[in-house]
Amino acid sequence: MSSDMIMELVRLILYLVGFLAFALLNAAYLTLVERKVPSWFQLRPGPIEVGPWGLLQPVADGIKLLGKQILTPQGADLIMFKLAPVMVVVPGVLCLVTIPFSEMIVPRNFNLGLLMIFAFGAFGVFAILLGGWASNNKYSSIAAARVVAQNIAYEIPMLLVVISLVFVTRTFNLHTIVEQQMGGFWHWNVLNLKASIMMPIAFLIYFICMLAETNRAPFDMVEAESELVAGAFTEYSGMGFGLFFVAEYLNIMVGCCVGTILFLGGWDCPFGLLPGLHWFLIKMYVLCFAVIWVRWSFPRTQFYGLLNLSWKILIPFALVNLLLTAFMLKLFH
Amino acid sequence: MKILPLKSKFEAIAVRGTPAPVVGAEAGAPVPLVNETPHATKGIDLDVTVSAERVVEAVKILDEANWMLEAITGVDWLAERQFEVVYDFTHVDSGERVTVRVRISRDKPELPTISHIYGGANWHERETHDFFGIIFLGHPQLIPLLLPEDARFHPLRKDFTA
Amino acid sequence: MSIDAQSVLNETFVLNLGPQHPATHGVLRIKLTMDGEYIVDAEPVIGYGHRMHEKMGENRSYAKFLPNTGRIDYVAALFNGHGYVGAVERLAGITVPERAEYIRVITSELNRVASHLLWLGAFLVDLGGFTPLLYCFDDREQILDLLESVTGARLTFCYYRFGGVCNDIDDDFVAGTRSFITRLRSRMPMYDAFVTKNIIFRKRVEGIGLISAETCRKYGATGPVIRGSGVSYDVRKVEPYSVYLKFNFDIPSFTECDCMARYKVRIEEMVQSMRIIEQALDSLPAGPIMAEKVPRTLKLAKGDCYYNVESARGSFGVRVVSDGSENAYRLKLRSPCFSNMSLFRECSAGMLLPDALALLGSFDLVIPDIDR
Amino acid sequence: MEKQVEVPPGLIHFAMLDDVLNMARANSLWPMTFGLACCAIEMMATGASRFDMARFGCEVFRPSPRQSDLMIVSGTISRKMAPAVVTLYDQMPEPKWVLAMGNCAISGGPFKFPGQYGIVEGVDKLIPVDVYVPGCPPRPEALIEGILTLEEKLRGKRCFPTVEAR
Repeated sequence: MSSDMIMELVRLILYLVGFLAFALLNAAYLTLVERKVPSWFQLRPGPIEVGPWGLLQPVADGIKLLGKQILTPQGADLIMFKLAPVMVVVPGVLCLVTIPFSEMIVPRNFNLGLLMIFAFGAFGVFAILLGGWASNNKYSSIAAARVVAQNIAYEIPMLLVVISLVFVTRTFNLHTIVEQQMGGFWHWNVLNLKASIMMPIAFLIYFICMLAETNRAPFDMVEAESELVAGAFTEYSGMGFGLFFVAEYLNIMVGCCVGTILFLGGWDCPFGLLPGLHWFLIKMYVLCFAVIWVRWSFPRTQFYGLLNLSWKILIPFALVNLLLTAFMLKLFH
Repeated sequence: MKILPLKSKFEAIAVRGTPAPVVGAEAGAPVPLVNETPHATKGIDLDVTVSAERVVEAVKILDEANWMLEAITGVDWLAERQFEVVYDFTHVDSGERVTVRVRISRDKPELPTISHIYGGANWHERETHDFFGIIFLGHPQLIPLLLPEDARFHPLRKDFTA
Repeated sequence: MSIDAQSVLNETFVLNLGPQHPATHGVLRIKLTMDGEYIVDAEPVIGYGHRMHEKMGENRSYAKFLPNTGRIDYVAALFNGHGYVGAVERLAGITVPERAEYIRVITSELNRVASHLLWLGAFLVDLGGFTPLLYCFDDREQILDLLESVTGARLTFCYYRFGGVCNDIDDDFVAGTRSFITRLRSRMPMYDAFVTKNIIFRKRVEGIGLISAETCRKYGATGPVIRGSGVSYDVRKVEPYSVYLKFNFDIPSFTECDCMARYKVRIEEMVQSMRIIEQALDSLPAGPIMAEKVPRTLKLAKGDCYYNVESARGSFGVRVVSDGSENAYRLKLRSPCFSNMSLFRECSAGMLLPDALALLGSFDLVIPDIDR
Repeated sequence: MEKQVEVPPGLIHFAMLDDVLNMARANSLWPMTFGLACCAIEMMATGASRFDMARFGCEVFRPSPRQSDLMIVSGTISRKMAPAVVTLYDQMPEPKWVLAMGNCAISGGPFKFPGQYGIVEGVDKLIPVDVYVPGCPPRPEALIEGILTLEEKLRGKRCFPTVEAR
């Protein structure tokens, strides 16, 4: 075995451990943020008693969920029922593999990174569909059907926006995409008006679609608490539910990472100074905060309103954006 | 005044048929069947007593004059071996109230339903059936409403013991 | 074997909503027959909160039933007390001193505001927005503080007595009420911006859950439901009780007949209630708070009477039938929620499930008030 | 009278693990969204801004019994509702706890009278109860105290000061 291969193996293991830990810790602490941030909006302290500032709250939740009995409802499809929570977490973790957190910290830098993220991102829906269907519960089945319709509807404008962006960047490599945007916020794709004057709108469409794709309020059809009890997760107990919970926050993280990379210049500093990991994290967490902010400010959309938004507003705008980008590229470059 | 035009119509149907005697009345004394009562002390403007077979007719008069159904309830007059069924109507414009009373025998507690005239009577009649066991003939779904599905008792009867 | 396409398309299934379901505000159960997400038939099954109030009214003396009134419609408990006390007073011929009537009006209207605030929060939770609930509770707590200082309870008030009220209000209460009104007035624009102007909220409620005035009449629906259908029926105006005749206030009604209309009615009612409270505080007369010579154990004359009040949910009526003994012979509680709920089956047919839940939320249901 | 069965002490002890598990459980009691009557409103008030159950990590009201640890029986249990309450309890995964909130859930409260036909006189006739919180309805402070008492039961010691200690 050559030393190169050993180095590669060590690197792999380090990244594997490091990123799994990072991803899961992030997901766990996003749940705390999800409880702390609204408590500030809502004139209350939020979790403060469990550890300093409630910092041990996710730990307590996690250990508790691990210690819960796992119930399988009568008539459930056993294999699918147990498989679904695993299936929903794995794509989330896998997506993180290609994400460049800074110039140096990239677990796997390869050419089709963006494609891979969307390929795996679409995978999570199957898990929810399977979980909802396998639960043998009417609420779960309804929620699962809704989620599929919703994800199909929002995948399209999202991909249209991303394709228009790929026109500009001419690559699927996330590392390269960020490098093209270096040198201050006026180089970022969100303000890349030279490529398409609709870029800010494209970013907005991306953000809305991301909310819908990750099943976040106001598009949280998957859990629709006041309508469908707990939606597709109604029958899941203990860590089965915990994994769905973790996956939700993992997906948010992936979505925010991709948004940061595609539109907000990745690890680039807005003023062209000291680029690095910290800028990436700041941008990502600001986006995460926005996601949580939206959730606690809006009621849930009606299911048909949600589809109308996608098919009648977002997709036409995304198409116009695509055509405009193509047209302008042809014209100016 | 929305009750004035009603009064003569009620009088026309109240004298037909034979309403059961009213509690508190002296035996043999004539009981006015259509009574104007002071709102301030009774809360009721017109107190009508009709017989069981005339109740649908009486309710139709009110329906045509756009009165609103407020409640239907029963009273168990154990001493007289009678049930009294009380229909309360009010008018949204004037706030007046008409009460239609029907007396039926406790041994054969049956009277026709009005749920086909007033949709809201459906639940009120079911509730009255729950509490008193009064059977509303022609009711589409006379099953327990407030009591458990398998309840076979009628708690507001005065001879009820748990 | 051929598949009958029509029968596949018309396949319905039964969805059991409740008795424990987040949208039903308690223990309501609705048996839904669904065609996909469309409701074919919605049969409410009630009685899960039946607490035998009418039986208890017959079993115990008039005064001993008073605490029960706080537990019929516990969100707007004072109205039940007002209705019951009013009915007994009417039958017994007790005249209530003016100050007591004013205090009754002030406290009831405060309770109405508290009830509508709770509804506003709960309605938004039905629609999936959680934060307004906490703002509403924040305001509601201020009212509860005020009411607690005079009634001694936070929720299930038992404050009215035959012939008056049990505690006099003091200057602190008056000052506190005034400052609360100022506070709520200043917060109304926030609710407006946060809820009324919220585009998702508007999409969820506008044109949803249409109820015609005729349906309201047939089913006896009152309160904000009938006022949202364009009929300005309010017991305080058409059948004035207590001292409501002395105050200047409007009855809001909207002709859109949808959930938005009922929402606007309640918001406007809060404003009107604040107007009434201010007028009552301004003209609060001095004097006793209890009628003289009300016996400890009431024995009413034979006969019956009806008394109704405008509760936060509609017309709450009490029929007392007396046979001359210490207990009521029959006590009928006409609850507004019962009648409002009974039209759900007719109105929800053909609706989508989330819309039907918006309609359900717009009724402002309190389940033990339906079941009594 | 039921026979007292003596439980033999376990052969292997996982004391540390048990402690950690119980500590986690005590600090993450997720109640079920399950309101029965008046007390449910006070339960909502406990979760709202002024009292804020979230401080102790127990504000995550789960609508599905499968994901909840704590059943707050908040109100009168009518005989019609009783089977549903038992079903809900059975649907909750172990370990689970029950908090009887209010007099109705404790004993039938004000609705208990000779000849009553409609209510179950106390939820402990149906399911085992861990903590009783009296009151009609109990104030939010009382409910929080009930939850802290449950935490005390779980951990074997009290972590928050009591009123007397102050």
